[in-house]
Amino acid sequence: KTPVRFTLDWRFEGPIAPYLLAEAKGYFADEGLNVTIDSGSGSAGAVNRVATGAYDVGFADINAMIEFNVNNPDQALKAVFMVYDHPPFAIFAKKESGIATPTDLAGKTLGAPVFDSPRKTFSAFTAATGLDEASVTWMSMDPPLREPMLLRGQVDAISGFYFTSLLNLDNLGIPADDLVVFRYADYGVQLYGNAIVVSPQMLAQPEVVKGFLRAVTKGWADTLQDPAAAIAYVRQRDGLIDVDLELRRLNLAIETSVATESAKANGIGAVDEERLAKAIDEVVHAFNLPSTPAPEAIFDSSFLPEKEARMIF
Amino acid sequence: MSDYFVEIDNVDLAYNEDDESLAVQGLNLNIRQGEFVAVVGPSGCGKSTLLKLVTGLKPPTRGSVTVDGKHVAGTLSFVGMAFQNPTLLPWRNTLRNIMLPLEIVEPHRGNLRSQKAAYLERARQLLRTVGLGAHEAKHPWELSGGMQQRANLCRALIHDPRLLMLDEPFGALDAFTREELWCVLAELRREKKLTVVLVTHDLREAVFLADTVHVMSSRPGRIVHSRHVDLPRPRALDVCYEPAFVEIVHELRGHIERVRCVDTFGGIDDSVA
Amino acid sequence: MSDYFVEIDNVDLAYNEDDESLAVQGLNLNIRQGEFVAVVGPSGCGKSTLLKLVTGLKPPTRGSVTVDGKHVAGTLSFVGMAFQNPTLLPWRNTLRNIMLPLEIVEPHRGNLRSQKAAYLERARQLLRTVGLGAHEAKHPWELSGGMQQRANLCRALIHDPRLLMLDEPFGALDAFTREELWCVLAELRREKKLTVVLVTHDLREAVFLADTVHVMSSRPGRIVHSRHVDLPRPRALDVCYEPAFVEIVHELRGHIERVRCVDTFGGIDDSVA
Amino acid sequence: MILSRKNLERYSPLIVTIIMFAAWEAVARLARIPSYILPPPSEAMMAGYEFAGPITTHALQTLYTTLAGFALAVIFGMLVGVIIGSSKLLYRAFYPILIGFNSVPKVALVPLLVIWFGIGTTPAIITAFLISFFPVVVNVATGLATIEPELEDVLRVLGASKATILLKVGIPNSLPYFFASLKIAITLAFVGSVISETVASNAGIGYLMMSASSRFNVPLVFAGLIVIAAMGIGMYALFAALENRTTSWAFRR
Amino acid sequence: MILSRKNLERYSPLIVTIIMFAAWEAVARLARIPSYILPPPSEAMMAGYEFAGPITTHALQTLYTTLAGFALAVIFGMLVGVIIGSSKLLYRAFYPILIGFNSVPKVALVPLLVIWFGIGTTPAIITAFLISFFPVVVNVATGLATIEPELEDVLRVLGASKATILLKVGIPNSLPYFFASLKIAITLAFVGSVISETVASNAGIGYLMMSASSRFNVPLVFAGLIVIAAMGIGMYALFAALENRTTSWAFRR
Ligand SMILES: Nc1ncnc2c1ncn2[C@@H]1O[C@H](COP(=O)(O)OP(=O)(O)OP(=O)(O)O)[C@@H](O)[C@H]1O
Ligand SMILES: Nc1ncnc2c1ncn2[C@@H]1O[C@H](COP(=O)(O)OP(=O)(O)OP(=O)(O)O)[C@@H](O)[C@H]1O
Ligand SMILES: Cc1ncc(C[n+]2csc(CCO)c2C)c(N)n1
Ligand SMILES: [Mg+2]
Ligand SMILES: [Mg+2]
Repeated sequence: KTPVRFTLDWRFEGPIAPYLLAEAKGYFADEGLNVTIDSGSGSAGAVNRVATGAYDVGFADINAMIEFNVNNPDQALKAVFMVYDHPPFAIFAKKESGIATPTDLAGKTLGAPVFDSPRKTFSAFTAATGLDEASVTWMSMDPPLREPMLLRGQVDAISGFYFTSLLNLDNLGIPADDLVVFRYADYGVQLYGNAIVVSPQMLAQPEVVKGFLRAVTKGWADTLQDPAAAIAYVRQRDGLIDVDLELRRLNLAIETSVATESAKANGIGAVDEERLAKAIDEVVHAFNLPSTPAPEAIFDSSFLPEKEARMIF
Repeated sequence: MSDYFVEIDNVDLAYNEDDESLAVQGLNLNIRQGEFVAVVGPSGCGKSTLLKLVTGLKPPTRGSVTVDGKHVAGTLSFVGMAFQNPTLLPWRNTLRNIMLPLEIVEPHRGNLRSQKAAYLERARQLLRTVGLGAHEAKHPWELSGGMQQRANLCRALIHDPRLLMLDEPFGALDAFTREELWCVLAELRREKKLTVVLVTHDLREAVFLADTVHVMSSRPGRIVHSRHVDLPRPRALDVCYEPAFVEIVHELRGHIERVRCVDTFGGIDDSVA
Repeated sequence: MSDYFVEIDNVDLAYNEDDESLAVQGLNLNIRQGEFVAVVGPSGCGKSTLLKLVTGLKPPTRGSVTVDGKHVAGTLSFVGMAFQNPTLLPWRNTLRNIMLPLEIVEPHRGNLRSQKAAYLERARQLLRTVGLGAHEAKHPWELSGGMQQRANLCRALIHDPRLLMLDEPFGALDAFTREELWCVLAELRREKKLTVVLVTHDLREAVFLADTVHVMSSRPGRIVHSRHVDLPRPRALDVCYEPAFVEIVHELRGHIERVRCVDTFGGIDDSVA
Repeated sequence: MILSRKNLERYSPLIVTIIMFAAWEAVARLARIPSYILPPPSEAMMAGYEFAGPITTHALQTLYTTLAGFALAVIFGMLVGVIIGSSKLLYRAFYPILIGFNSVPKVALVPLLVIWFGIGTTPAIITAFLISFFPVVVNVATGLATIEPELEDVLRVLGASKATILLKVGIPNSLPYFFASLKIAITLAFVGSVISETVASNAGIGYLMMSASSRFNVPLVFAGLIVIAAMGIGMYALFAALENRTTSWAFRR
Repeated sequence: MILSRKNLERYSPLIVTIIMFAAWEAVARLARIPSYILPPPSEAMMAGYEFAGPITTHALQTLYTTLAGFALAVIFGMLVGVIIGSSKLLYRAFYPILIGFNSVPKVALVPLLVIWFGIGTTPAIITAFLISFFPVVVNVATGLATIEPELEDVLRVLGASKATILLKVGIPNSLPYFFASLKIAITLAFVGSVISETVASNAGIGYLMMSASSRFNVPLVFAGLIVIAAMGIGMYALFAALENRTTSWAFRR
């Protein structure tokens, strides 16, 4: 069997159930693959792990991958399967703060880690909403700090993944009703979110990649069928998780990022060439990159399973 | 109240709590204010232990020690002591080692800052007296064995103690330096009316300097013989050649020999016991 | 090749490189194989330094030291030395301190494992000889000063050294223990034909034990007088009362006194200089 | 209940621990500190009880990586300490580099380790090693550099080699400080392995804490902290016993 | 060019540093390690040069927080060390707690500090303090507990109080180990402040490294590491000078 090392972007949580499921149910094995799945410490970190050859495949933020590719053309990675068709990027504020529209953020303080994707792509959001990017102040902090900091009023707003921060805040006692949430996708931001990315070395083994994606697609199919059952595989892997919470997280992720209109129309995993080009432009602008890569250099759809197989919603 | 300055009353001392073998046992010794006492005895009999008892460095296991009418608990503050091993502090040079007691004992401690120059001069004077005038800046390890011992002696004297405890202070010195220092010590004692306890192996030294010489038995140590030395003072070095002197030395020698003979079953050949 | 075992040829030694003042200067001393040499001199004159030069602990600043026909560079391995301060290792008990040289010097080092019992018995025997038989399990700080010194002496003897260096080995002992050990040492030396260098302040000790007594000048030290002691061997302790003996002691005493007189401008009263 | 001095001494660590926990509990409850900031220890204990199974597995993993890294640190630390402590030239040459290297937070190197060794046990062991190695070096080197020359001379005069002197005088003489450094090193080894686990691992208390904190299960995070502390104390007790046996001579009083 | 022994000794740290950098450069270039894994030092230097301005500002911030935390650690470390080292009861009572506390990675506490004190300087100072305090305690305590009773007796016989004995014998006697602990502590203080800055701060080398790494600017990350190392070495040089002045007696050889 071909060994494949697969790194996640974050801990074992609800939204990664499909991969653990695929592994546990032997979908990878059926493709002749021996996949090891490790947790990650950030979607940018996942890009790095694949780039350095420590891992063959990653579940990573495509925007971070674009940035990496421009900076390191000789080790350029490729995305081969889009998972989060809408980026889960969002800005959160408390209703009581009086912030109601994105432009109300002017003059406010926002909290997020420096490597946070929503923060790094903030200029795409400002461009779409007319907010002056220079008018906000950023405070840098570790991911688990931002929600308490918002709660305690030490920052006015935070950026983060929609389904993560929303649940975290809920967990801390602020229900969604007390929050104002600006999801980037709702304001016409064209960016994509997390994708399956592979190293150049993997690209040289198309059969392996194809097999991997077939298994992933099956995993997602099962997960969409019965999210609650899928969560059991996460629980199996990490006994510490709170099943109800992760199920909510998974459902939120599916609702807002995976089962989008375009995904339903084109099948899971695919991208729209035109939108991708726009998304790349947004990234280049947001990250102030020296060159604009071609969409083909970013996403390779030749490994995707047949469309019928991907119509799983 | 008795008229003794130091009273050791039937004292036992065990170094190890659990250990039953005593270092000294049934020790009785009285010292008058201003008296010069010498203690002699075989090696390991408890002479240094006696000094530690008097100064309060070691509390007695049984019995009581009284100094200046007060029961000794903890240490006193009017004592000058020259330990058997010259325990100079390695991070201080000779002069600063000598100055140490001045930094601790009142009233010097309080005056040290304001009268620094006077105290320094006093320390230097003392160093000169013992022949270390040129070595004040040396660290202890740069001194020869005899020089360390002399520095050690100075440290015991610098703060004008009322009670002076000397544990073989001249052991590492040549005969002449030694005799010179005998005279220095005798003079100092006369001047300041010091009470002195001197531990020594040199019987001539003991007789020359002391008013009373006590002979200790071998371990467990106790006083087995006390000899008053009634030679007139001040004594010149020539006294050592007088018949009366020689006779006392001879008498003491005999006592020690007897102590050691008993000892043949417990001392030098104690493995037999 | 000369027939001297130890040759010190016009040696100077400065302890501090930058310091011009020498500890010994123009030192010349020759010792025959099997000779018993005593070195006497005022405190701080460089006697201990002399021993360090011979054993290679200190390289001479100028001049050369030859032992057994070989130039001394680094230390030798057939030397037994009793340092002036009994530097026993605090983490070893007395017996294990005594055993130390056996763990280092060949051939004992190689045999130690296989003949452990024999070596232990030998160490215990030696301890008994000096009266420490009952104290083998004590740590150094549990020994009295004189006991430490005796242990120190044992450590210098245990490995049958060909050259024995003793730096005031009996200074802290009472007269009887001391005289007993004189006899032990003299006997041992006769038996094993040792070459011995003894530093001492006790002229009677020097004359009783040595074939030759060397008198050192005060610092910077050099040999100013050498006296052959022609008393017949073996010598009994009674010899100390013979006129010939007393006369030699007296003569040496005179030499030291003279050395120290010169010294009045650089020694005891060196502050005047 | 009146404690004898001896019993007081024996139970004092327990008493202090209990007092500390009680104070923590009181502060957390009385000041109504929300449990996502500082949970009272009772909550942490309950979280620990609830997840006792996974905690045990993770704790064993951490203990394993820590001890492996620590063992390496002791061996290499002694080696380097001996080398540096016995030559003035090498001391001068390598000390600054070592200091420089140790000022660098080892977390920054974990990603590198992951690239070379993959996620999991090896980076944790290496991080624990890297972080705990320096205190051993420093104390061993200081212990050797401050041997009294008089003690050394005792061996030199017997013709002992440098290695022998080291073995017979250097090591015993610096033993109390060697043990002191072990106490520092073991705590750092725990810190190292846990940190590495938070960055790159699927197992270990570090992973547990990270995972718990990303879900705001702060009581579980603190349960993890308490478990690490307990393991640290356990290791200390081991050394303390060893120390008592080997260096009582230095603490005679 | 032949160096005299003295010059060799003087320049040895420089030589070793240069050799190390050269080796690193050679390995990175010859093995063609991509610069996003391990950039050659030349690239790191260039990145450092390019961003010299911001690096200086951030470095000064880190230096400030580190030194503040370190100063606190030395003061409190000595205090606690003295207390623990001079009483057997307190030693037994508090040592385990201290060990437990120090086995805990301080990063885990930074979020707490940030919530209490806000983002910025204070948490960094406190973290630096917490992490570097323990080695000082351990070495001071060991130094005091291993004083030779003979030296102590010299003062006791003069009627000196416990405090005086401490001042005149305890402290000087443990000075070499106190300095050894300072060397460990300063490196840890740097680690502490940098770690705190990576968790939550808008300034300092920790922030700079975090921000550089999020932009895949690995050479700049390494430039940051080199700057920290250099600051650590600078502080060491300071102590070494101080040590030379005050404890040369212990290193006589
Ligand atoms: N390590 C050292 N560093 C510097 N000077 C030293 C050192 N050791 C000894 N000296 C000096 O060298 C001189 C000779 O010292 P040495 O120990 O040889 O004297 P000694 O004859 O043995 O005296 P004593 O009879 O007092 O033991 C002394 O003046 C001493 O100050
Ligand atoms: N700290 C200690 N712990 C245990 N035993 C000790 C200690 N100090 C001394 N002893 C024992 O107590 C006895 C008396 O010792 P002390 O030092 O008083 O003898 P001393 O008369 O001074 O002998 P010396 O003339 O050899 O100095 C000795 O047998 C010694 O072994
Ligand atoms: C770089 C980066 N790393 C981690 C997170 C936090 N995070 C929380 S949940 C989640 C995805 C889970 O499927 C991620 C990535 C982030 N926002 N950005
Ligand atoms: Mg004694
Ligand atoms: Mg000498």
